[in-house]
Amino acid sequence: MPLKKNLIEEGCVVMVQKGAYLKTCRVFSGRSYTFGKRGDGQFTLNLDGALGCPFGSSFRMDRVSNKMFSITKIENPVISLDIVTEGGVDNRDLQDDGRSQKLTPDEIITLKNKGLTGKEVIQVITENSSTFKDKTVYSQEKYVNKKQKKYGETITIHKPTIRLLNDMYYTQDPLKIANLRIDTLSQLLCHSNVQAGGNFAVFESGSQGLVTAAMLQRMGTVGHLVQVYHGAHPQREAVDLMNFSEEELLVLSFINVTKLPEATQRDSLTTTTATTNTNTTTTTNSNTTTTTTSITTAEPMDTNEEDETRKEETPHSSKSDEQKHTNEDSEENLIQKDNEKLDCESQENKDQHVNGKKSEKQDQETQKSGEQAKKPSRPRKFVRTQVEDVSMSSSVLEQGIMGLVVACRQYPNDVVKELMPFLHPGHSFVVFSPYKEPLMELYSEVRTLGGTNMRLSETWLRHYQVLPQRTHPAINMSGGGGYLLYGTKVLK
Amino acid sequence: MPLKKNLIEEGCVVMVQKGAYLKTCRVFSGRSYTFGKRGDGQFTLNLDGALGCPFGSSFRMDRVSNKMFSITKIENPVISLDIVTEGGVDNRDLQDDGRSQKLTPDEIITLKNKGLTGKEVIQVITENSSTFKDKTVYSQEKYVNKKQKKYGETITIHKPTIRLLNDMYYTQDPLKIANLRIDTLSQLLCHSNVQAGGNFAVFESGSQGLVTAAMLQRMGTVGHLVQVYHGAHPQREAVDLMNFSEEELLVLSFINVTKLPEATQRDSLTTTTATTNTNTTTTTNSNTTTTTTSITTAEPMDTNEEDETRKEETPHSSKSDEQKHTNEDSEENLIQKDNEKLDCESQENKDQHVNGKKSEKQDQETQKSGEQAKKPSRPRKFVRTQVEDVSMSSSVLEQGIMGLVVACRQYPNDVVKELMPFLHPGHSFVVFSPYKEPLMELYSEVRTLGGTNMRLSETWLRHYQVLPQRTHPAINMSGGGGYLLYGTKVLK
Amino acid sequence: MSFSGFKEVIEEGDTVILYIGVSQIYALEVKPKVINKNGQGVDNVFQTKYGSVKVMDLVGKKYGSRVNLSKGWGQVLYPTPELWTITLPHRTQILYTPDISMVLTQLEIGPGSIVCEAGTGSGSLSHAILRAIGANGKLHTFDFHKERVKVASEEFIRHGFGDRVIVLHRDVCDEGFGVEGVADAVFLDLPKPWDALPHAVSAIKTSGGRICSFSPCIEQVARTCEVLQSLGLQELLTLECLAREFQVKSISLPRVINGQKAPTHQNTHVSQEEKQPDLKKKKVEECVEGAGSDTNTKSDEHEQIAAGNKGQQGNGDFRFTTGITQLKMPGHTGFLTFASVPPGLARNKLSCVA
Amino acid sequence: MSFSGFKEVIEEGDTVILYIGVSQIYALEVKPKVINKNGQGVDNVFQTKYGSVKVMDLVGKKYGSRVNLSKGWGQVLYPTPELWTITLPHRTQILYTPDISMVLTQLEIGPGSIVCEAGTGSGSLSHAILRAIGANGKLHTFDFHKERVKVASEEFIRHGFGDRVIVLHRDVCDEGFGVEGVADAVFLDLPKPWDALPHAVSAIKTSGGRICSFSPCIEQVARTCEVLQSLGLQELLTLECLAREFQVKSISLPRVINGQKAPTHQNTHVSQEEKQPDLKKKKVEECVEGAGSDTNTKSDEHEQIAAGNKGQQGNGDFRFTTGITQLKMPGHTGFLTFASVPPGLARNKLSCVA
Repeated sequence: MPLKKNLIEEGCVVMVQKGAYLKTCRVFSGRSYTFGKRGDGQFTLNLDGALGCPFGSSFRMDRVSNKMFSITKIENPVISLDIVTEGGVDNRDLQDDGRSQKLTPDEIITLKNKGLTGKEVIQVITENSSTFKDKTVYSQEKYVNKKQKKYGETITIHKPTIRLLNDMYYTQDPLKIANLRIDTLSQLLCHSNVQAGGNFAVFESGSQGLVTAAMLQRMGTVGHLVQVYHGAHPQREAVDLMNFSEEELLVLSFINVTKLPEATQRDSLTTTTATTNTNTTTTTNSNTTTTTTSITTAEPMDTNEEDETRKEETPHSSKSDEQKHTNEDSEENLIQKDNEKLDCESQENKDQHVNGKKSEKQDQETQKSGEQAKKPSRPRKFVRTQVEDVSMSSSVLEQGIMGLVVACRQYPNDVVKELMPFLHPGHSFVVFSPYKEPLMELYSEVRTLGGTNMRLSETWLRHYQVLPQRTHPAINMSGGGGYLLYGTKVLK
Repeated sequence: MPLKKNLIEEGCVVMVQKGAYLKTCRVFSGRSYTFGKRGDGQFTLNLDGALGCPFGSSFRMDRVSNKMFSITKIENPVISLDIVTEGGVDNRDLQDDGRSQKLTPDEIITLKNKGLTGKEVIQVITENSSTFKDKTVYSQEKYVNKKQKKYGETITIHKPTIRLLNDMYYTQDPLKIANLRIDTLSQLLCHSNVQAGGNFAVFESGSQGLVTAAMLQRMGTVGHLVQVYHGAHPQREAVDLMNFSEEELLVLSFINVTKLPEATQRDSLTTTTATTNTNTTTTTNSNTTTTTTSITTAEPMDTNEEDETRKEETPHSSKSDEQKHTNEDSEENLIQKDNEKLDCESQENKDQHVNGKKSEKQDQETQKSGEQAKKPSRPRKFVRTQVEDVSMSSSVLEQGIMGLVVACRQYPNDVVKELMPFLHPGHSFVVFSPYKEPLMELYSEVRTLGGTNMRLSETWLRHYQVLPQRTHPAINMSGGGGYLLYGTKVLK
Repeated sequence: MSFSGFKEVIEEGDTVILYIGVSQIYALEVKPKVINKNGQGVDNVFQTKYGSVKVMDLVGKKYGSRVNLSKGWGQVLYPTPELWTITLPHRTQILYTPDISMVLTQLEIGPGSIVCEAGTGSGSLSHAILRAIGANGKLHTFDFHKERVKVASEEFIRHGFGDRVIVLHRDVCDEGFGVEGVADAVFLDLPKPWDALPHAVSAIKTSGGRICSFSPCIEQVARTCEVLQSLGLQELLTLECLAREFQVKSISLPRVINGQKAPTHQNTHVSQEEKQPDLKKKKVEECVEGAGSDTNTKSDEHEQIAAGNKGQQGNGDFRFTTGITQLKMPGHTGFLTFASVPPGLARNKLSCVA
Repeated sequence: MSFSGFKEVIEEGDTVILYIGVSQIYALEVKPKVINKNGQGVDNVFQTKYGSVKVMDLVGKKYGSRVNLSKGWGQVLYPTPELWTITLPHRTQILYTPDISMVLTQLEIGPGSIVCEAGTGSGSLSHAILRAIGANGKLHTFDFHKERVKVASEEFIRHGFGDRVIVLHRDVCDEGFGVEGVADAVFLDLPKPWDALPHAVSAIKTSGGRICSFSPCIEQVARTCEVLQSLGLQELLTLECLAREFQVKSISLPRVINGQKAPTHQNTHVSQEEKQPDLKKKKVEECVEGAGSDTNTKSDEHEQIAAGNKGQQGNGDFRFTTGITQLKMPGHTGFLTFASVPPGLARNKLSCVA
């Protein structure tokens, strides 16, 4: 059982929350980080005050200079709704002429810069609003909440979790994770039957590695998870944000979709009379990359491709690898760009931050020659060399997997067909797509590969505002969180 | 302004409601009507007690014989939830062994047949339930409501309205009206801009004439509504249930889709320079069935068809007409069969009821020769001969319509293309389909016919149980109420 | 005048709908002068993203025709309550068509109906009611906000509904509706509808009628239902309806494995992604050229999911037409509670409650 | 034993899932004898619509293989908490997978987690928690109903979860959870969750944790949220999730006007309609022959909309594949309210509230 790290430490990833704003950040002492969009809402924090504090703590922002704050732990944070006093009965006398606030925006900013706390600023603002006292309590609260978001000065630092990462991505832009909403992701995890102690495989693309990270979180330190990826790099952004220990990362291995081992059509071995009573629970850890059993997959690979595959499997030198990384216009690079935007920018050490990106790549290579990464405070990203990853992944897939997940924004059906043969009969598969149409097609196609008990579903997710006398469903909702097709594979 | 009939009269259609059960019925004195499914829930009513009472009145069922009841008006009906007393704290001690009710079903029926009122029966049942007093208030109420539905003895007689007819059909079987849910129907009506004083057209199939009835209800006695139908007969079942006056029925005329006049492509007259300042608000009531302007529709009819069309437009004798009615295996006939099931069966006068059906057909024919229908208490169904209907409809279509509605379970797109040329530019069209796919296709196709500002939508409809401390969304909901495509036609 | 009847050609005094795109729809009043911010009368020239239009130039044009703007074009649609709802000046939160349409059906409003409405608000529902009741119906509409009453009243007259509406400045909770036993239906959109309910029942015909209350919060609904029940009303029904719109899009999904495991294909895919910004730029240009087309700029971002659905496409791409849901849609407007006033309901009860 | 680990071949003592069709899925315990209604031990023979199966005959078969029934066949699936949820014997109302999955993610449960659950109910959620916490986690689950505790406890042991679960007969509202400062997460499904909330906070680790309460009624939610706030909990979130399933169907819509206005075509259409009853009959026969196929009898009626979508088809029919929604679907299960216990939350507060 891995020891859960409950304290904010140098080098770990944290999630900084201010109101509805949420962003990840890797903490190093002495650095400061800029959050929010340029303009009024932007602020820069030195997070040293958080080091050693437990995750989930709240902090007061103390102004150091113009937009620069240090933080101090708050012992008993309260959500201050107490500015709202007994309001007018209704808004019959309210004039919406846009001139109800006597303070100009500039004056408000000046107030802020004078060092008034957020709460004090809000108090001044409401006092200077000619209409505030005439608003209904309901409107008053809306007003205060709005202002609080703008001028409030409390942050909370969370441990990165799947819940919060999904929340962050979805709030930033649902398309960043292919519109994979929390409810859909949650169901995907359940229907895949992912758990500690089994072999699982996931193909993920276009969702920041969130699905892989979520599966890994459900597996702990026991079992094997193979991420099948396409393009130049694995999809692991969210994995890197989860502060997984090396022990946890050992569960995960990567393999390019072009390097998949040939699928033993396990089904054909036992089709008609499955009476072998041998308990094969513990399958052997064979490292063979080519299997000897007959191939009966729907799409047999031709020999040319096999050769190419083998060629690519040979270890490549660090140098050529790096060249590949930097020259290729891969999707991965695009996502890294996204990620740079995502990670808050280090104000003072911007170059260093970029260097950090590079050094991560170097990490991967130096590990190959057995060296330790240069920055011990930043954990190793890759616990295996690429060759080891491929070998491990092949071995796991050949043993057979107990759950298959495909989540991508491309056409998922070919991938499903490619991976289904590795799935043990009797076990579950789940496919996510932002569109219903490919899954409808897959619904009938997968049946020929042994798919049964299949369901195609979408979910409705509704948030509620629960407040005394003001309870109602949230005013806005997501129009759709993607579609799932799930089922079980059986022997034909 | 038509006088609203507020009293239940001989020969009018009423809606009998008992709990959630709702059914239409044409009231004649001295007759009795059987409601409900065969078995326990079935009951026979003599409705004489309702004659002269206002619509919306509630009645007590007084047992005359075994399952036969007369009815007496109740002055102050109350929904009795008062059997529920302070329940057990929770259901921790509840044993679900199916043996908690000491009375056997037979004993309960005997009680009922002994003449106990529904409320008394429920009281006895709850007293004999070993678990009732241990149930939570919530469970107790559910229990009482369930029993009340079964043994309650109050009915309410409503005036047929679109709301209640939709409710009745949808409760019986949503597919009876192509899954056209009340919210979808309501939006269809709004987006069609149907109102008194305009010309409108509707193509309806597979929804019992409910769309036509609803549009007619919104038009009152001013304007023209053309129902374009396919098959042997107009779709008018719901129209006949609405107790429309003859004045109201005059607004409606029918035309077979095969007899449509040639569409003047109005748009072509004014395409480039629409500067004619002549106010043409009052268009002439021309009765010409062939137009002289150039035809530029997407699908011009070839001459053979035209000939055929004209041939069919010649008045046919009553006899050949009837033959057609009875011999054709038309969809209409199937719907009539449905309808026979729908209308409650007259117990004593079953044959007469069937004769009634026939005489309705005769009505249509006798009207042609100017005779009055034989039963003055049953209003005339058709206020025009078929020939007059076609002529009237053609005239209206040629004047142009201010709103077009297509609601069918078949492929709607061809119909839309056929009818779009009759729609005045600047005005609205609405298409309903139980499926999204044809509407997605139509979305792009209609643009070539001048469609703009188009929206494809579905609606979510959620019912709530609102009870003290027990408020929540209804446990069951409809999975979908069909799709609407609506937009505006413009000059190209 | 155009709301209350039908005509083919635009005249001075009409309110018309200018359609440029799904998210650019405007209601214009066809009159020569408008008052600007400084209170001066100036020529009525309407500015759009695609240039301006002199509104009086519309006179004499047919409804449904194309209108040239300085940098594009639009279309003039006939005004309907639905188009008005999405273009009207908001003086309050308003009801939208899914709720409005349900209210009309559930309240069984038709030609000749007499309806009471409180409050008038921005007149979104009022317009739909005024269309439905026809020339012989009557709408009594009330608002406790004086200015809103004045503006709404003038608006109704301009829209040709003057004959069928009475707009009053009145707090119906305190003062009632001022009419008794005349209404077929009453609609309430009030913070405390329960205070107005006894008056609403009084306003309803003795032969019965329908009542609706719209409330955003569930606590209001709970209290409303309790009062409705205590007043002896029947057929209580609370519901909520939400429209979900779909954008119709042709999608082309790239394949990861193209029958053969060809890594070169992946590059094709990536280059498509990079083309997206260009595509968007081009799209905007298209808008300028053909403003009136249904270029749905609202959620172009959604296409990004498709990983380059309109760019250079792989040969084996999976292509389909789909209805894309909005990323963000209205999640709640309010709860609609309906009830029937049965015929002959004893109204002496009311005084004790009120 | 099969729930808690993986194996390929069925052994005695396993619980397996027999799949015959989408609405015919059963959990079978692989044991030689069962107790019948009269308390006698009889051979474990399972009856289905398509005939019976001797359950012990499954021993030695591979998971995922086909099983012959006397009048058809089925398939044996590996047991998962999700399949268990749709097959388990209901002793109470249960939580379903959309809610369960949300609870797991929001409570951030993973291997090694320590979780408290009240009440155990039918064990639907418990199974999913037990899978998620792994061999090193611990679930403390409580129910105030003595019999349910006994049955659930035996069930967990049979399913191989004995080591990771403690099932107790206890009213947590009165007596608390009996553990303090140990839990990562607490789940409450109680009529009056507010009474248990102070105890729930006490059960959570001092370094913080997550709490969830499931309630069907909004009044319960409102009160729960008030108490959560008064206890100093953070990140309050109330939500609801509903799964909407689609049946994938090929639809063929007849045309009314087939390019030409041919009335003969209408007859074709009508005859299709008449064929429906035959089709249905045929369908049932197919079921008997191939019971294991996904013949989805649940909503065959829906096809009627298509006006004969599988019968004799007109040449010009519009054909497409669609996902048909259920006519009736679950409209509400309950509201899920989540909150975080921040690290170091002062727990002396609790005594005043409790």
